[in-house]
Amino acid sequence: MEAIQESEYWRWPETVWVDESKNWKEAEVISCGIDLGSVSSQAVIMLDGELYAYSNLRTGSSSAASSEKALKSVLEKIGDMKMEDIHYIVGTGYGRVSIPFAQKTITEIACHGRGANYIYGPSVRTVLDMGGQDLKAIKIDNRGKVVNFLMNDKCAAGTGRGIEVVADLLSIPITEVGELSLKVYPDDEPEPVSTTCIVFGKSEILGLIRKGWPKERILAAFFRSVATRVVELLERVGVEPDFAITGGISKNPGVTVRVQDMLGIKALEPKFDPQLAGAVGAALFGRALYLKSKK
Amino acid sequence: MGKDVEKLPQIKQFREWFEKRHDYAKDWKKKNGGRVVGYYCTYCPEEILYAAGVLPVRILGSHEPESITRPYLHDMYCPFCHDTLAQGLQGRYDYLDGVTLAQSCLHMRQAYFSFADRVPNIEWSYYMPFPHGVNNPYAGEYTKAEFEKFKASVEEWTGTTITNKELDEAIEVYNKNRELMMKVFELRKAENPPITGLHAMEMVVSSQMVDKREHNEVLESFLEDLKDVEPNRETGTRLMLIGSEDDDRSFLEMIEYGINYPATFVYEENCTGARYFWDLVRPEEDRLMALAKRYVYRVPCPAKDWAVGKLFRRRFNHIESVIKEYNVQGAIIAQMKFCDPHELDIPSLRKLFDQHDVKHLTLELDITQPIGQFRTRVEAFLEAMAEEDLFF
Amino acid sequence: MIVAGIDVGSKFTKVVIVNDAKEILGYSNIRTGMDHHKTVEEALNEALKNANLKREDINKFVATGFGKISVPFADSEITQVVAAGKGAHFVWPTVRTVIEVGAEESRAVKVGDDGNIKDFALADKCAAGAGSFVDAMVRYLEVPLEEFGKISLEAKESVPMNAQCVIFAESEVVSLLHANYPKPEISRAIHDAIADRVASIARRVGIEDDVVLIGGLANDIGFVDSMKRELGTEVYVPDKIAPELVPALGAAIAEL
Amino acid sequence: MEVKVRPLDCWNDFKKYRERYYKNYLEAKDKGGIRWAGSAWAFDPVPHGLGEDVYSLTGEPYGATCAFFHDFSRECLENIERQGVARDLCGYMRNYWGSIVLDKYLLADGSTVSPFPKPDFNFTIHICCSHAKWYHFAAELEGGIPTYAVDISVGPGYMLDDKKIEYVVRQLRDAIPWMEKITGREYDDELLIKAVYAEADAMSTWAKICKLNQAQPAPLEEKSMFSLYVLNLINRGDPEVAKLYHKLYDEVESRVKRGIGALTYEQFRFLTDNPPPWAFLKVYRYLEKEYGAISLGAIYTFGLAGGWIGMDEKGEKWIWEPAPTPEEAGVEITNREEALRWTAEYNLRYRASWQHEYSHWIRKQETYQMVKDWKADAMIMHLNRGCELWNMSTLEVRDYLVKNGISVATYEGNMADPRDFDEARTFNVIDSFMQSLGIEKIS
Ligand SMILES: Nc1ncnc2c1ncn2[C@@H]1O[C@H](COP(=O)(O)OP(=O)(O)O)[C@@H](O)[C@H]1O
Ligand SMILES: Nc1ncnc2c1ncn2[C@@H]1O[C@H](COP(=O)(O)OP(=O)(O)O)[C@@H](O)[C@H]1O
Ligand code: SF4
Ligand code: SF4
Ligand code: SF4
Repeated sequence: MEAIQESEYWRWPETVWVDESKNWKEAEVISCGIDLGSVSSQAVIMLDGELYAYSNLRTGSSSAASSEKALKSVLEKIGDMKMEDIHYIVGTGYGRVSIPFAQKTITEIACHGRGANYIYGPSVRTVLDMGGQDLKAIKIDNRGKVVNFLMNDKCAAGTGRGIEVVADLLSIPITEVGELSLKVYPDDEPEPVSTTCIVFGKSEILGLIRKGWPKERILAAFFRSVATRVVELLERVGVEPDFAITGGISKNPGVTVRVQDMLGIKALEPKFDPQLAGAVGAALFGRALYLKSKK
Repeated sequence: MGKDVEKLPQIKQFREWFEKRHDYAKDWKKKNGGRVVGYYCTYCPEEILYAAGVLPVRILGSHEPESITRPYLHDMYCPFCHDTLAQGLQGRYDYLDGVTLAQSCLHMRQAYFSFADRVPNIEWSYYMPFPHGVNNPYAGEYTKAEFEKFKASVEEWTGTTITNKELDEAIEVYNKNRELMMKVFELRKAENPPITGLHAMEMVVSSQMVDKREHNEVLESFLEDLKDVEPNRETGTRLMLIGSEDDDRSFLEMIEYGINYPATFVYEENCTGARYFWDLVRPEEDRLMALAKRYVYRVPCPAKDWAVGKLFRRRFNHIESVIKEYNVQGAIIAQMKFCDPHELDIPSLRKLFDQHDVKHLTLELDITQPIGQFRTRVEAFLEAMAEEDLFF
Repeated sequence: MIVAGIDVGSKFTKVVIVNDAKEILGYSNIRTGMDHHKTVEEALNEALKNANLKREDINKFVATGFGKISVPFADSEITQVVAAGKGAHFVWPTVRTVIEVGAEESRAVKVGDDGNIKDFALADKCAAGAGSFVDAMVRYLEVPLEEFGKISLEAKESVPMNAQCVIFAESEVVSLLHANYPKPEISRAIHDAIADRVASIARRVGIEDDVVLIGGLANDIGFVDSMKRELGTEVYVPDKIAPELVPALGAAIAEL
Repeated sequence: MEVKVRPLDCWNDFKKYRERYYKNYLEAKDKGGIRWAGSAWAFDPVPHGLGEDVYSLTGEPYGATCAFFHDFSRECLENIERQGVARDLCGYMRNYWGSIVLDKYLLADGSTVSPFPKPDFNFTIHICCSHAKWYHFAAELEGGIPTYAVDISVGPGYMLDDKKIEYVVRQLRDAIPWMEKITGREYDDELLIKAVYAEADAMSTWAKICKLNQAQPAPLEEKSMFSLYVLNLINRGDPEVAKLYHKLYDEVESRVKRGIGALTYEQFRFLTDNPPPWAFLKVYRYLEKEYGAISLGAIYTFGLAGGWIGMDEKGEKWIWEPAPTPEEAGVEITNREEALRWTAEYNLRYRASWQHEYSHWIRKQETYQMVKDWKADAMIMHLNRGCELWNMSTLEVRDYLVKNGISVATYEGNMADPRDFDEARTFNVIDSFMQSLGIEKIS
């Protein structure tokens, strides 16, 4: 029997970007943050605490290689910067301990807090980070320092991976599932899938497919239950405005719209890709660490 | 030059007992020709067994993944119970002659019954009703009556008569053990405690595995040697561990030795820590009544700690005093997945910590620990209490 | 009489056509699409082509599998449990314990000498372990599916995984990767974890020889190896027919 | 075999009683009455001594009612989980707390009112790991309601002795002045005695009704029993409840005599064990309609509301015979002491559902004997994540039954958390089970 070719609906687009208007050679401190997540890896270069360039790639099977690839792609995009030109590199994310060239590692919780403060401004108090396998509700002060946080632990449901599984199951690209689910929102929203467990939920979704439900309704039911879980976590730390969302799922309106409506709070608009928050925070810490070492 | 605690022979001894618990019990049997009884739950009146020349050993898990318990124990029962039963089913406890349980949570009961039925060679098994209402004035008498029956059953099984003298001796040995361990704990109040939580855990768990007389000897010299110990690690954040059974070395090791930020446990308020040995037997003419009172009025397990008449939890008072005396800065609530008794206290416990300005982190334990996930949480937890200088 | 057994699985739809003499005339196996009716038609046509038959030649259609209601023309329906039991007993008459591991589900069926079902157990939730877990892992490890089983046999040690939940198991795999464990070791860890969960279902009905493994994952030699170790007994995979076709075959012969 | 069927005449009486019960609790204060809350297992006759206008709210039936109206239940569960309450805790308890936090009270018809009526006191027992702590936490949520829990963990009935009974009686004795103090009322021993008689009457009569279901065809199916057994869980100290059970007994007895069954076509008789998934009673309907399969009852419906002899003195065999009432036992209750002692002993000894958590051996015998006595073809077990007590030993029992030649199917679910139930999977289990036993669909 020949192998069956599978489309990969879970794949989301990779990007590498540089701010052409800036000249890195004029910068006093060049810092770099690398966020090696379970699903994605980002490398961010900052010049004196301002975003200059980044890469956002999928994490491969080797963490060292993935972090190198992330850094290499951003340096290539810049063109003439070398690794030695960077003053300080901070690693964060799930694979932070295996980034060979990081001078220090800091948890993604601290980095997302700090990053959100940069991306959304000092008024942010509550950060929701929705990533590949973790869901975090983080409370920060006006400097972006973590005051309190909670992470999902009982269940991996409602995470990026869970959404990828469902995208695959329904054969819809991950970048479209959110929008599609909003077709029936809010007036024709079906009951949430009864369980938040992705393993169990999967069989429920299969059941809905079999019953002939249209995809948008299935997605709506699924995202509704994801949103419920997210809100539960948020309310447990206590949501205080201003409220911001970071991480990959922030690009998924199927979740973000529902979460905001359920909370009755609007999330702040990001200045740029919130999936970068962790790496941005790491780079900012890198700058601080560099300056501290100079003192 | 002070001594390095890691190099103390007593630390090595505790660790060896901890790791080779089954070998110890088998050797003990060979040497003494006596019987070994496994017990579930810290409410078992070990003194009665000990007085009859029996070696009581605590039944604990091994923290290896398994699936052999699934035909007998439902998935929603706590991982500790699955783990202990798995040990039995895999033959690791085949040397036990008996097994007993002082009535405790439902999970443990089910594990106990399956263990007693399915582990070969067990000739004596005893389920001892024990009050859940330990905050109730009549619990002592009821317990005493149950201890009498327990004693009679042990006597019948071993063919001995347990005299008051033997009981007194057993009580003395056990009290001594408690006293010595409390003294060790006392030292942890210091600004730089001489031992870590890992050491403490190995000390307390090993005391549940070996003959207390032997353990006492080691404890005595340990206390002597500890005087000269010079702490050579940064104490960092002073942590308290709260929870049920937790004897997973990798977990404590990760927190105390494996994180970017220094931290040390100064107290373990759990079933394999202080809750096991805290509080002494106060001698009185009626020996069994004296024992009953110790077990009933010791710091209670959450399964038994609830209101009678007015609202209070005795355990919470104890936790409050630990916070003050040990200068606790952070608490790690390490709770077994599906453990109802503990889960039922957690929302109120969190409030208690907030009131005392103690930061807290809740982790859910399983048979084996997802150390990577835990590390991130613990690191972020400690990070939030430190790193002020990165924000300017 | 010619009977077609149609097994609409969550990932693959299989058709097996047999005659009175219980000979297999043809079969097919295609990916289950979103439109189940269409998938069924396609699978059936392919099997007919394979058997060199026309639709009119089929006297009876028997549906099974999670999507069995999507076969509107079926003359009868049987459950996956019975299909697995009957099919396995036919291809392996000395079987007593049938373990089926498909893409999303696993089940264990105990059969008597006569092939009758004596007991069965289905995977409970929070204990899921099946083919799609492998599919996801293959993606992380960046090795082809066929390779994935083979490399598992090269592992020198077993790394235990705390594998209650598939998603968390995934993140454990990711951390193993990040800790630079070699792929054979990780592959074996994954196979052991699935085997552990599947075995826990099988143990509910009691393991009795012969144990026969069917369903798509039975193609994975790494998994078969792990199952043998986990159960401590020989585990057979049918040789007459691809293991994932056994339930469709069981459905067909159930009506003969 | 086709049989005659007809609806139960006294069905409406039970329904009305239940509706009134929830209303009475709500409106108690308007009439100057007293409200208390606690487990369905609490010693219900004791608060009866405070007067005739004392109204209770028992938590488990209330939790089940919430679960039955699953939208409300979902709201409760989500709200309480946001407070940091773990999702695997007792399902009834989470619904109950959720209802407090939402400040909404559910009535028997599914309508809700605000605010949630707070009790004057909580009075409960402790047997599983949750009961006392349930009300302890509820009291905290409600801002400090006085709470009293009676520890009943004295072991199985056949091993009772005076010391154990005395332990429970002493706690009950103390409860009375405690209640007097809180309510400012004087306690009336006559009312207590009346309630104690009523309790034994109601529980023993329910057991007699259950026994009638041994008949073929069975006069009752379990789904209707759910509405009948519940009166013993909400207010068994009320003599009216016993009266209703006598009426029901007469009707069921006459059905048996006339060969009237609950199903038109009784092809398959089975038993269940745990509380059902209340939001999905369609499991039972499916079995009836598709397979002519009738659930004759469960150690749950029988054992929770009934007084039974239970384990024999040696602890070897379970006896499914109704427990004696004071009259049958030739006992006369004349004062507080005798009344407390009777109710303590009756419950500890004869309440079937208080026996099997002390050993899976007891539960194995209990279940096995039930299959035999009620002539059941099989067991369908609910692996109920909602209640750790009722789920205790289930898998050991399954193992035992299968080894003894009884067919068993299991499905996963939760009595009171609709999110833990997978419909498709459950129906698949049922179909597989029936097919493996060779039971054809009717239709
Ligand atoms: N363009 C996109 N549109 C929708 N979802 C996306 C997109 N990019 C990423 N995601 C979601 O974000 C998840 C990854 O989040 P991320 O924060 O990068 O994870 P981690 O940091 O844990 O690796 C993916 O699993 C996917 O669900
Ligand atoms: N050669 C192979 N090696 C490893 N796994 C395989 C192989 N072939 C199929 N599988 C696994 O089998 C699963 C499909 O099994 P199948 O029984 O056809 O599923 P279902 O009937 O549930 O749709 C896939 O998820 C895949 O992981
Ligand atoms: S962890 Fe909890 S549920 Fe488990 S045995 Fe201990 S008290 Fe019981
Ligand atoms: S198996 Fe399901 S319920 Fe269990 S942790 Fe995983 S996603 Fe959650
Ligand atoms: S867990 Fe079960 S026995 Fe315990 S309070 Fe809940 S319903 Fe009652």
